[in-house]
Amino acid sequence: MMTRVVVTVMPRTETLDPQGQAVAGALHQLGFDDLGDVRIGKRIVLDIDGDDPVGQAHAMCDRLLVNRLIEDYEVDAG
Amino acid sequence: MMTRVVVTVMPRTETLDPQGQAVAGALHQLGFDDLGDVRIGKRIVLDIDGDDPVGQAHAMCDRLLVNRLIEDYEVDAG
Amino acid sequence: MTIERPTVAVVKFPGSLDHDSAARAATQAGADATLVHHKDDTLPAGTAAVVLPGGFSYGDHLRCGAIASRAPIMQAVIRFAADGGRVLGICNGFQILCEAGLLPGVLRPNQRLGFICRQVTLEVDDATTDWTGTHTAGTNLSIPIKNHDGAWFGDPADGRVVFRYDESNPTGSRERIAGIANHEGNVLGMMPHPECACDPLVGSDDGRVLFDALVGAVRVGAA
Amino acid sequence: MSTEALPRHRQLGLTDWEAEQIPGLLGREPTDPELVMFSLMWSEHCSYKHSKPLLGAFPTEGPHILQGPGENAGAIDVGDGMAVAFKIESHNHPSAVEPFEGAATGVGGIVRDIIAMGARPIALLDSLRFGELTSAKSRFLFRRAVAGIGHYGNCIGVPTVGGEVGFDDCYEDSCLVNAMCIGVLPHDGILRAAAKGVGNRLVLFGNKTGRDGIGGASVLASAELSDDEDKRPSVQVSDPFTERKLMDCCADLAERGLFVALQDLGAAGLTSAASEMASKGGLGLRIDLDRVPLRETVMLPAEILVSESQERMLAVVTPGDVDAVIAICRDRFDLDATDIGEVTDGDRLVAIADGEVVVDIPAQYLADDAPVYEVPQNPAPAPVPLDLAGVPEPTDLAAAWLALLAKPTIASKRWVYEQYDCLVGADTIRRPGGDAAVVRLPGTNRAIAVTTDCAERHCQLDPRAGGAAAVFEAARNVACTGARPAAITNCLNFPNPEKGHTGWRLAQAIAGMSDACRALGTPVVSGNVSLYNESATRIIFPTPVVGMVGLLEDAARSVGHAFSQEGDLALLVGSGAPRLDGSEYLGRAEGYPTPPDADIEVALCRFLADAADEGLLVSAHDIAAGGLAIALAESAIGGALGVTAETAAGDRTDVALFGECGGRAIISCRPGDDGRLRELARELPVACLGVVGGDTIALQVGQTRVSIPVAAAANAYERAIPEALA
Ligand SMILES: Nc1ncnc2c1ncn2[C@@H]1O[C@H](COP(=O)(O)OP(=O)(O)O)[C@@H](O)[C@H]1O
Ligand SMILES: [Mg+2]
Repeated sequence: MMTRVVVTVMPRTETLDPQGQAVAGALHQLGFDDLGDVRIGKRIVLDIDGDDPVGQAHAMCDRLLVNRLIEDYEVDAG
Repeated sequence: MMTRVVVTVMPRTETLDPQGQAVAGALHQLGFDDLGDVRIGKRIVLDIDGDDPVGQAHAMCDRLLVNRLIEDYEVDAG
Repeated sequence: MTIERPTVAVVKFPGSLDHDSAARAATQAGADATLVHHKDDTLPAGTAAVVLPGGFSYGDHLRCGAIASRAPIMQAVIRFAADGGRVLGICNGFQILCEAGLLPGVLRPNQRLGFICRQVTLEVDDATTDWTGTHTAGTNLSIPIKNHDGAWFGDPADGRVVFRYDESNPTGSRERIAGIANHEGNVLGMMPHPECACDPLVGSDDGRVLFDALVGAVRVGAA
Repeated sequence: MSTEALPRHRQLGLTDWEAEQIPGLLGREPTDPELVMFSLMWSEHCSYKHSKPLLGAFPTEGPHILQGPGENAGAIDVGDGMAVAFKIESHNHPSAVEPFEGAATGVGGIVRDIIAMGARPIALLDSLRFGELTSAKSRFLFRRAVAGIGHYGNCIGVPTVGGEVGFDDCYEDSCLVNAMCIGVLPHDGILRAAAKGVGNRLVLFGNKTGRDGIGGASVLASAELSDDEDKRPSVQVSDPFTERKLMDCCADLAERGLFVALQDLGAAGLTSAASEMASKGGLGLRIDLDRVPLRETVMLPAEILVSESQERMLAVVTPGDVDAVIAICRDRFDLDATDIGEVTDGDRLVAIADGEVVVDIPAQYLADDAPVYEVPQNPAPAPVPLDLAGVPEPTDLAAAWLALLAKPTIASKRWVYEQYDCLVGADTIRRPGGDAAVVRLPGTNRAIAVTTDCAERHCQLDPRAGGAAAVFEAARNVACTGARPAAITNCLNFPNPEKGHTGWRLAQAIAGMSDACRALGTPVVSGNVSLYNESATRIIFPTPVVGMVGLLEDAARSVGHAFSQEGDLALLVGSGAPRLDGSEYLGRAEGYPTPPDADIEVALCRFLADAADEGLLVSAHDIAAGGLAIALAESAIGGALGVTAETAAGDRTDVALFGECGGRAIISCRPGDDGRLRELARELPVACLGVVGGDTIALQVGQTRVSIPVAAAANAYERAIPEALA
């Protein structure tokens, strides 16, 4: 039976996040003055079968889902 | 002081998630046969000041962050 | 007697790219084209029609058109449209109009997930708006697309379908929709770029009809 | 290998000898920030220390040259007081590490060079090399690099109108990603980098400064790509949205005449920008590092000085204009802009961090006084003609023809260029798919024709002839559109110059390019060098990419490569002795390719432009990779029109069909116009090939008749790359 595994991928803290930067600017223009930093990443929800879904998810991150040069990630069994 | 609030935005339906489907296809090609559905959404991490950060985050979702026609969202105080 | 050149306002957002070409096309059609800054909150006095040009406003971040649709100038554009003023949104301008709620639906990433730049054949569908001049339904126009998020999604019954792609439906739009207007017909959004089809040297001049329509627009509020 | 073991200067990439020079120059030990600055400015990437002595051979002068090498880009006169600025640059090593961001930031970098000239970018081209598409790694690099180039060019609204892609196993470990940008500006609008006016202010504007590419591009591009993590830069993430704001902002400020000098921040960041502005102006600069807007909460002075954060520019402005400049950047364009220092008397580059002087050195030590090395000149053996006995003639020539059309290097690049916006600006008159692209100069009826070309196998076998062949092919491509070749830029992509025959090949290729440039009257106005493109197991061919610009007086007279009317005459203009040696058909760097004949090349270019002026050309297409058969097929596919042609047989049919050499083009014209064309051709041979029409491409070679249906040819040509990637 399928297990739901959630992978969150975020831009590394030291790398530029143009998307977060643009959204922060826009929210400030809309008058949200209490807003500080904004960072935007991905939430990837995987349904995985078999006995080691989390291990599988990590493998998927290494092979395809994450670019370790610019992104950090976490895996949680839903 | 700043509170971290996390907004997750997910596509409403499969048809609205071509990226998720493409990634699922790519992962199958890589031999991940135990994989079922894949959904890809956004994870927006907001640092918000003031006394009602969660309320603020909801307002930001209404004003800009989410398009209800195609997306659902959740707000969690980190 | 001097013929008056109606003012066509071309709105420039950060990341707008086709505003100069759109202004040139409008001028060629007999308009007095003025660029309007996104931070302004009013349109030039006597504006007869508005163009939201193509581009990558705000880098297409978050959702294409979303951030621009909340810019100060858009309140003025929304009022202008509500008064029946003619508004043309091209590509990113179309995306902005959808995000602003002036047009139904939303534009999603192309089915093939990638940018497509290609000359395409459009079919005029609903020929009863002013946008297609004397063209009759079924007329074919050759106009290029160049976009990454050009797949229209929504309920076609919420507007009037002015243009469809030919069978190839390059973006994967619902019902091959390439351009859709509101029920009133004064607001049109289209993914193809008519401003890049106003000169046979550049490939085609089938796009001129849309700028003629802008210039033909009656000045809003003028008796 | 852990770098902790190594002395600091070695970690930074300086040799012991180089490090020893520094105290001699300074009369004291360098501070750590100073040592870091030296290490980057004295890297190959920034100092050209292995190529500088050779580059002097290029012809750089001509009546129409407004700016030769030495500034951010070169510039030529295009009439009516208008100028065109252009340059090509490599981003090979960053693209090998992270192809999407590497290629994207490569485009960003070359665009800022054009902006820094005061020009408005109007066109981009990209020249790419990867390993064979049978390799998964190369498919990945190709896909992602093309996506990155498209992403950046499309978002900033500069049309990508041309380029080239080649595939060969020698690029498997060292892909090449070169980008060329062209901009327009008025003669009197040319900006220069030299700092002027003691007391003037330094304004840094654009993105904030972060830890991007620290010790990155420059160090990385200066030694063979090794896998040890510590050589890896923190990857620069591209931000085309900010670049576009920077473009608009610079155009606005230039129009208001608010720049005294302008310089982009590229490799070695602030260090390189500041030291070049200072040494060019023969003045000093004083920079207050505490004022530089940072993305990180804490950064060391050295990190701020060499950060390679993208989308930043440095301007010199008068004290009276500072507030206006900063206000325009912030209010109109939402860009950070900060007064970070001033132009000073003397020649020293001074940097201050929390009140302390952390750097104080004469700028020219960094910018101009890097050690220069003579690269060894070991001639490679002379090329040996191919023994055709070892190359069996194909039994089925039609099949061989279709197979060659489907070779990725020859096949249609539509999969690539349809991902690029080639139309933004609405002045693109000839789109990708033909020989050169034609772009109208905004607001005029004039146009430029632009192309990039290289002949890497030829350069491997016979570098001097190969270098010349690359320039002549570029000229033919430009002339086929009806334009007159005006000037070139170039990107010398080579392996390690300290090894084997590479240093000699580099010198030879430069000599050959120079020969051709002199013959054509097309000087070199700018360029870039990328060395060390090799791994332990693979060494790239010498790949001197030529970017050429040609001029068309009347945009309406431009010519395409496709047949377009039934009954037109197809003519073969020019002459040459085709060989299989080093050809695409042979598929190996083996043999002795036909050396180009300068007189014929020059006459051919003149003829094509003259004929276009008189409106006599329906189509023109140069014969390049794949020979006569491929060129004929490309003109037919382009127009979805067949042709029935005849040509004399050489000793072998496959040589006549697929053999390569310069000096030839296929043109088509209305029946009856051929007489006038022969007059215009003067001594240049003009042979009637046959008649355009029908739905097959039929070629009679002596006694042998070979033919393929246009539809089959188009299918092979168009499907090859998408299927290789599927
Ligand atoms: N990487 C690329 N980007 C954009 N256009 C390209 C690219 N590669 C090839 N093209 C286009 O495809 C056409 C054929 O390329 P190529 O075979 O190199 O032409 P030629 O042989 O005449 O130099 C040209 O119009 C060229 O601009
Ligand atoms: Mg060619």
